[in-house]
Amino acid sequence: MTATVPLNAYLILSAALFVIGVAGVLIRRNVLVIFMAIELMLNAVNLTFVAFARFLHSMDGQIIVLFVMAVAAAEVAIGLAIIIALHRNKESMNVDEINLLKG
Amino acid sequence: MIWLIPIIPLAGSLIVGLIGRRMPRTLATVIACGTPSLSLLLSVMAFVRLLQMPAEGRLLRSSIGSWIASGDFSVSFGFLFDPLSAIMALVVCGVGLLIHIYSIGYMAEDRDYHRFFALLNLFLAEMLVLVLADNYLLLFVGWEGVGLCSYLLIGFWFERPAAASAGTKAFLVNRIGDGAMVVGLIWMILLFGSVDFQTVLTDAPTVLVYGSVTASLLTLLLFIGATGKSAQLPLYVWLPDAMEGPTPVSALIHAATMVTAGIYLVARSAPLFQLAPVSLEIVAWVGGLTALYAASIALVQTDIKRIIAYSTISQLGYMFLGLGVGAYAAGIFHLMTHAFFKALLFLSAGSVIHALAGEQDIRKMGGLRQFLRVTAGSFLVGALANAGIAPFAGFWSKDEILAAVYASGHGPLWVIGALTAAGTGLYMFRLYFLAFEGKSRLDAHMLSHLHEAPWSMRLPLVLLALGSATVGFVGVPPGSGLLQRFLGPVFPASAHEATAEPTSEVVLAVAVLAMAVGGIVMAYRYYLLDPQRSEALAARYPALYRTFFHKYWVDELYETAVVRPTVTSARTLSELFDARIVDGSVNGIAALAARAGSLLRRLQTGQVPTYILSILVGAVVLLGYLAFSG
Amino acid sequence: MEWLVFVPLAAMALVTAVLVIILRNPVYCALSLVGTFFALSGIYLLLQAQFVAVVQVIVYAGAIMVLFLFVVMLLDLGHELPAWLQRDRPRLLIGAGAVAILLLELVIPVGSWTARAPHGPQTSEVVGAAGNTQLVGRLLFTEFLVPFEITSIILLIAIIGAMVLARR
Amino acid sequence: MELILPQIDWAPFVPLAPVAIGGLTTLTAELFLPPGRKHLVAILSLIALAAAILLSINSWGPVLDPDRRMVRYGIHDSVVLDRFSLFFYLVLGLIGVLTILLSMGYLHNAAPDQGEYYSLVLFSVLGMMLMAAGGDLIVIFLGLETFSLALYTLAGFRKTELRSNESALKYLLLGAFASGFFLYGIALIYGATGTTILRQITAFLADGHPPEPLFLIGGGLLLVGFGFKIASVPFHMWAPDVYEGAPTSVTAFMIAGTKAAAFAAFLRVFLLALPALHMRWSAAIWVLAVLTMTVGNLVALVQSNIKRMFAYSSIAHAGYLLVALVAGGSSGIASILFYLVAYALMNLGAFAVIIAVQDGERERLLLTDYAGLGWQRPVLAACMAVFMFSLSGIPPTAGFMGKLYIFSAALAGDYPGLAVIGVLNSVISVYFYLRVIVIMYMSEAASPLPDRSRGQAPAVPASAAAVLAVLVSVLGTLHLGLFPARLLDLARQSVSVIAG
Amino acid sequence: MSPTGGPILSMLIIIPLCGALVLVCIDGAREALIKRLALAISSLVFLLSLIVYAQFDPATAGMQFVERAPWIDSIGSSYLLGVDGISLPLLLLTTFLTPIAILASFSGITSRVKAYMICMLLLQAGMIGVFVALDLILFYLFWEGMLIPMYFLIGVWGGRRRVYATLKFVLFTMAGSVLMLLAMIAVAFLHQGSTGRSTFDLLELIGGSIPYGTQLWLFAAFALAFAIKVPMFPFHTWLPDAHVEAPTAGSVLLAGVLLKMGTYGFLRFALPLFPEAAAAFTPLISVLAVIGILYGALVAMVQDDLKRLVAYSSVSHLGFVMLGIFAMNVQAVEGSILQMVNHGLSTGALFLLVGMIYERRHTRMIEEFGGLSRVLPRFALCFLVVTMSSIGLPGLNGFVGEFLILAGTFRAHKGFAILAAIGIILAAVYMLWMWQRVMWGQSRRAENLTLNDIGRREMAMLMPIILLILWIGLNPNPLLRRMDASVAQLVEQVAGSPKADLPLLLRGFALQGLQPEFAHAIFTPNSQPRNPCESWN
Repeated sequence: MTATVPLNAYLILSAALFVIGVAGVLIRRNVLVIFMAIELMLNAVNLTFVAFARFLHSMDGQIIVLFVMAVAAAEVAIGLAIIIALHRNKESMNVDEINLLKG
Repeated sequence: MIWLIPIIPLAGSLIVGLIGRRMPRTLATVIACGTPSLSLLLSVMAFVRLLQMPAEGRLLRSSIGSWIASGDFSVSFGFLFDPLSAIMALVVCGVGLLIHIYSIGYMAEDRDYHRFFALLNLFLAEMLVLVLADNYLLLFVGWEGVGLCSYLLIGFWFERPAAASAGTKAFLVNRIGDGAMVVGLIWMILLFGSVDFQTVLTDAPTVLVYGSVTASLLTLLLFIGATGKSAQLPLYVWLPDAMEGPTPVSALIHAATMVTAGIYLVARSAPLFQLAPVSLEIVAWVGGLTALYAASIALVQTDIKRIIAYSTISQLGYMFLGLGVGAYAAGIFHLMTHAFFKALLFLSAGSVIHALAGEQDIRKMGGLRQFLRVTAGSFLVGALANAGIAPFAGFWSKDEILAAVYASGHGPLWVIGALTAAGTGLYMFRLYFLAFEGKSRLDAHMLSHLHEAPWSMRLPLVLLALGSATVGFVGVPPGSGLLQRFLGPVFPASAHEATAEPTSEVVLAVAVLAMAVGGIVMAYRYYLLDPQRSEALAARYPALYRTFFHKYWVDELYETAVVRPTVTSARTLSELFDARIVDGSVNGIAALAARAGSLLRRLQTGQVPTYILSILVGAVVLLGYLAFSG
Repeated sequence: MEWLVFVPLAAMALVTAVLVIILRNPVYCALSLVGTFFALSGIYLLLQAQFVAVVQVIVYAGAIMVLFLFVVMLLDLGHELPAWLQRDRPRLLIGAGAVAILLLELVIPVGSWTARAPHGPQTSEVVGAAGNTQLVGRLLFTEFLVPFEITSIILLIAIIGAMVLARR
Repeated sequence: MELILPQIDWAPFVPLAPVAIGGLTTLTAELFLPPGRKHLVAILSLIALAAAILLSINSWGPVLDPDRRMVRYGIHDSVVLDRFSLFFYLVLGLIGVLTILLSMGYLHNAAPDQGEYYSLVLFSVLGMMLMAAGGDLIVIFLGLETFSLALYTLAGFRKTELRSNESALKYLLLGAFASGFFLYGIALIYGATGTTILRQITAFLADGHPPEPLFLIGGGLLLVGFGFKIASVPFHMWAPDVYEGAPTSVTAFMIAGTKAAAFAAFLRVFLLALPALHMRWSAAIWVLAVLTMTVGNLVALVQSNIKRMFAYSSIAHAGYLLVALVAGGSSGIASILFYLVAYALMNLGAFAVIIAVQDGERERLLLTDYAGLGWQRPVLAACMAVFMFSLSGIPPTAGFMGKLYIFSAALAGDYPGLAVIGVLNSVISVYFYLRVIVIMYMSEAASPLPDRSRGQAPAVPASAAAVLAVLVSVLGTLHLGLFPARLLDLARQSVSVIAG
Repeated sequence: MSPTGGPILSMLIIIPLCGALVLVCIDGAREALIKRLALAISSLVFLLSLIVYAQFDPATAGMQFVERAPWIDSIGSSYLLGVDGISLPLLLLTTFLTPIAILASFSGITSRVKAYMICMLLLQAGMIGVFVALDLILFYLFWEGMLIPMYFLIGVWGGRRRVYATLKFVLFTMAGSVLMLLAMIAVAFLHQGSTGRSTFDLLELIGGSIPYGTQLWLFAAFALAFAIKVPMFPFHTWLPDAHVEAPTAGSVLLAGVLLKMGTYGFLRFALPLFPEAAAAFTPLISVLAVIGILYGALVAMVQDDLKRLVAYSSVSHLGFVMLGIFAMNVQAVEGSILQMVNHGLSTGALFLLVGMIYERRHTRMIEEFGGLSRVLPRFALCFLVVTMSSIGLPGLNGFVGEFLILAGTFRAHKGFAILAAIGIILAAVYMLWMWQRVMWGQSRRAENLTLNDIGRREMAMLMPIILLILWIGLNPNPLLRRMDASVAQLVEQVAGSPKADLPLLLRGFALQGLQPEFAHAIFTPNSQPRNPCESWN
């Protein structure tokens, strides 16, 4: 066992987190939880960036993470606003009940 | 100048047809009858000029110009006046003129008087184009043109369903023959590069090998055309029905002129036929069989015009018989005499019908002679001529044909011809006796209506009767009469005419004459002396009688074998194949697309998880391919 | 040594992540997510990304999650059925298959990947000398100036959007 | 510690600046304008876009030196200035102008006149421009997020309408999900190459590094992201729902703008950064193209809502564009550029008609609402007909020329099968486009609107701005249909500088 | 440049376009003015086309009145117009029939007159364009563009099932022509590959050496487009629907001109561009043509709608034309071109006549009529002439064309000519049967007895056609002479290619399909690594 954790470990972890996020988006009905799952995906990506940054000796990855966080925050802000607007018109948070538009 | 001969009646037709209604009726009549007179005059003048020429080079030509020129093929509006055309033109114009005059009286009451004369003129024009054309294609113009006129004239009283369908039938049956003829013509172009009589007929011996299949097929195609127009087996069926037209039309078109076009065609193409012995044989047999066949049907018909119509078919059969054995001049001779006496018969019949307010059934007539003396007299002349009783016209020409048949060694055909002669005597005089002699069977209405025809009708009758009685003498003595000598140069030298010894010829003639007289006597006995005996005869041979009476069921046969299958298959094609399969597959493809669209649409559930799944599956597949496909 | 830190953190991240997607109460989900964030923050530290680790806690765990909880509470959302009861089976099966394959597709390449010799300029020494935060700041305002500015616009849009959509 | 600001080449930012400034200005101006004069905000944003267009045109010459391939890079390659970006600036500027014109008519009736609307439009145009010009995957991602976030908001702009809410929510959920993939792709590529800058990635690959699974997966994830944005099957399902629910003017903008921006970035990435992947990608995209065309057209056949029909139609058009992408070659790429212009004109034009013919508050959203329109609004309906003919690719319209180029590129690239599938698809599409005309001209009007052909004047006057948008589009559509050469030359020039 | 020194062909296209523009500006309520103006404009175009006819040099085989201007340089397409002996008759037919069709609409069209007339003028421009365009792309532009006004004519002013008919018409046509477009592009590429010049100039493309296997595919694409337009069996089902539903003028132009575009396309494009493939396809197409002749005639026979009957008769007639074209000798081809004109005249007139009784009785069902000859004598006369022309009565125009076709076909293939001759017989069958049921017999409805005979305006429409029918029948040479040189040149270009029989053709296709690289190109993406940047560096 080497002293340092190899990059692959971080990458596998982040891949697993990403897939968990994807699975969450897929199986959950509650819009908010779906949002959380998406955040999970973005966090997984962040982990990848940081891990690469560490092993490539490049700070770029870390900077990018900051942008991603900003974007994530923005998405959440707008997303929650939409949910609130929606909630005023329809008291449901289940995505499969939001199906006025189809066909 | 020659080209004027057909053009003048054409002009007359246009004038009468388009503006005739707006001019006084007399003027229209004068124009309508004046144009055939002019044509006749011109023909006579041309004929005279022809006679002034040396016998071997009797030929007048005139050309208006090129008609169709395409690539290496060209054909002109050219007319030709040689002895053969001369005879035809004279017959057409002469008989035509008489019938025009006759029609003035016959059609006087008809509201479509102008239309009738316009069509009659048009017919004359087309017929003259047919006989004067110097090439096959122009001949074909006249050929189909007379067909059109015939169609329109048969259907002249188009409001009668029978007339309408008879017209259509005539055109269509003719068209079948014409189709074959067109094929013949295009083949001719391929072979000769031309359709000019001169080129084709001159080059024929070099281009076609004697007895070759090509020669046979080519001539047969032409002959099929001729059988259509000249009402021979198996395309004769239209002619009896054509009697739905006004009687002058029957006289002019369906007896004297148009139906002889086929004879003319074959005679004109004699150099071609001469190269195709098989075709000649077929022509002879078709002619002979038709003659007998039609005569047998004529024996039992009751419609006055139909009897004459079958007689026409039978006589045309004689002509073909003559042509088929190479006796071209004899065929034309019979054509000429036939034109006279058959026109006469028809016009007389017309006169009868006119007098009886349209009645045509001979069983309802009888004893007419006492009321219609001129008519009866002229009919009798015509009947005698038709039956081939010497010295009337029909005797000479028929005799010459049968002599040639015998001379060419066609024994069976001669027998057929002789039998037909007997039949002719029988049916002609059956008709005569039933209609004009014996007791009157007229009803009161007819009797009150009964009157002799006006002068315009009587005059042609008398003239034609004279002609029928005398015109035969142009062919006397047989084989070397005026007519034969005049026509001789037109036909190939190899034509073996009248090679039999004079003595045997006389014997044959007497034999045939005896047969004809026998027929007449039989008619006298069965129909005048003791009408019951005819019925007894019919009862004795019911199958034969029914066969004759129903015209061998040929119409029915065509109906079941040709017409109905065609219509049924057309309906099947239209309703099943076209609508279901061809159109159905088109609509099917469209429906398939719409169906696919609807199915795909159902995937669009409106639910986010579905969409996510779609993206996910897409991504998985895509990644799988991109990263792991090697 | 690092393993001792990494393994628990990784385990925690995974467990909390799974909890996020299987817990039925959204509030618990959110709290689990906070756990994930913290675990990741720890891993960032392990990866010598101190600034990111701090921002992770402040922005994510602090701001975003509070927002989430706020909305959850505000809208008073009920529970939902467990995943395996709520959907039609085929879709679930396909989804499960797809997720599994996706996992393989991601894990195999990243797991088997052998890093090349690092060639970036920011070696541990450089970073150590300059300090992580300073370096981030410097890059942010030089090389990443444009993205940075764009980010500001993104946040502005988010503000406008949230305002437009959420106000009555 | 000293902050050393780099030497900055400002030129690449010049055309972007007016849009960004315009976005901020309209936002501010909205606060200060009295309620009656809010339309000035729209004018202001038009000015900003016009300025951007003018500056782009101005840059076209200087940037391009015929002798050298002139490309200028913004800070750290973040923004690239070349004719490719300029072409897209012009296209996006046009889209922006038309969008604002038709929005003026729409918002007047449909939604409270809100200044934020225009600034959001401007910001999203900015994001699209950044996407087109981005030389760095991160900039491209941020550009994508910029316009996406603005569009999420715009889609939900009629917030009292459940459909609008639903549209925004679906767009956001699915968009964020796809962004996750896209971002993960960037991360993997970053890991594999050590950089996110396109030029460096190219250099890295050209150095003899074979593409590894990590890189391939990264590329694939990018493809998923792009596929989502251009609404390619099977990543397309958001589009119909979002397009239907969003306010009509926004739908128009999304249909035209998103596609252009996404394709701009797609092309740049596809052509510049990843030539090594080309072979495999084109096989994948071949399949995507066929699926996209076919599914789009088939489902559009059975639609009854006009916006939804356009949504599927836009999916199908993405398929055609992908055909050209597969075909590649300078003519293929140029044909994409040309087609995007034609596409923008005909779609925006059609939507402008939809807005111009709305009947007071009532929008005509069902196809049946258009019955008899041809005689009630002859000019607008005729323009609609032109757009329909153009969309179905019947000459003499821009749509025809666009298809001509695309399919000739496909043939040039040796993809006859793709070309055949493409043209057959366009035949399918004829049906539903012509159905609009059928309904307009060949069925009887149900509504009591006056019939112009019988000499009656229309009841509700159409918005002048929307009509202007219609006219601009229709003239453009016909002009490009008859005289396409100029634009095609521009497209070719733009493409010729992209390599390097 | 044309001998007149002016761009007369462009004028022919532009005048109706400008006319349409003028009409747009006129108040739709002034219908009388609009009608007259449209008639005047289209008549003006006809007069101009007479100048083309008069100044046409029959001795020149090549294109005359050529106009060339740059258009889309980047793909090598240019604005290129010209006429030769093949297109001249059709051009004249178009300009001749349009005013008549417009005149025919004066009474039949009562609503939306302005839009209608605009469509008519646009249609005229499009049709003329098709016959004079010599650049493939330009041709395609007119070819498809012309669909638009026709689409409206059928769809707006048509009968009960007009929408179905018009969509079917457009979709069918499009389905064929898009593949042709691809083939056109392919031709240009192949030419570019061998000469380095990118062009869509037809005259330059002819004579290029396209490999045999490729020719087969390209020819098939062209042939499909044209065969649908002709329409050849089995692509004909759009025609009856379109004809039945179209307004009278629409049917007139559809039958009179539009169908000719297909046959013209074969002559102008498909044959000279792909002579070897054309030779290989000859048996197949001839067989289809013969089937079309017989099939169209048989199906026409049992139709009970007059327009449908005439429509199917077109299938039959056009079969003749196709047969003649593929006989590939001077007579047959000239006959075909002449027959195109003839069919345009006679079928156009038939539709006019059917339209006239439709206007009077509002039905086209044969069973509704009967005995019309009595009530409508003038009508009957005109109808008769046209009917006879249609069934090819010698002395009228139809005969000349049919005869030349048959003569030429017989040269090439005896069997087909004989079968086609059966078609002549059948033509008489369905036409005369129809005539018998409609014009003869007793009227089956009392309404028929009070109909008005055709008036002066209707005579004005029919007389020119009837005169031409007679004139061409008696003197076809002026037209034939003008075709001679061009047709001879065409035949020379095309003939001499070895003819293949049907199995050989199929085998040719199969081999093509089985060749790995070919199958690959058709069914799978290109596997060769292809650097997209290569062409730019």
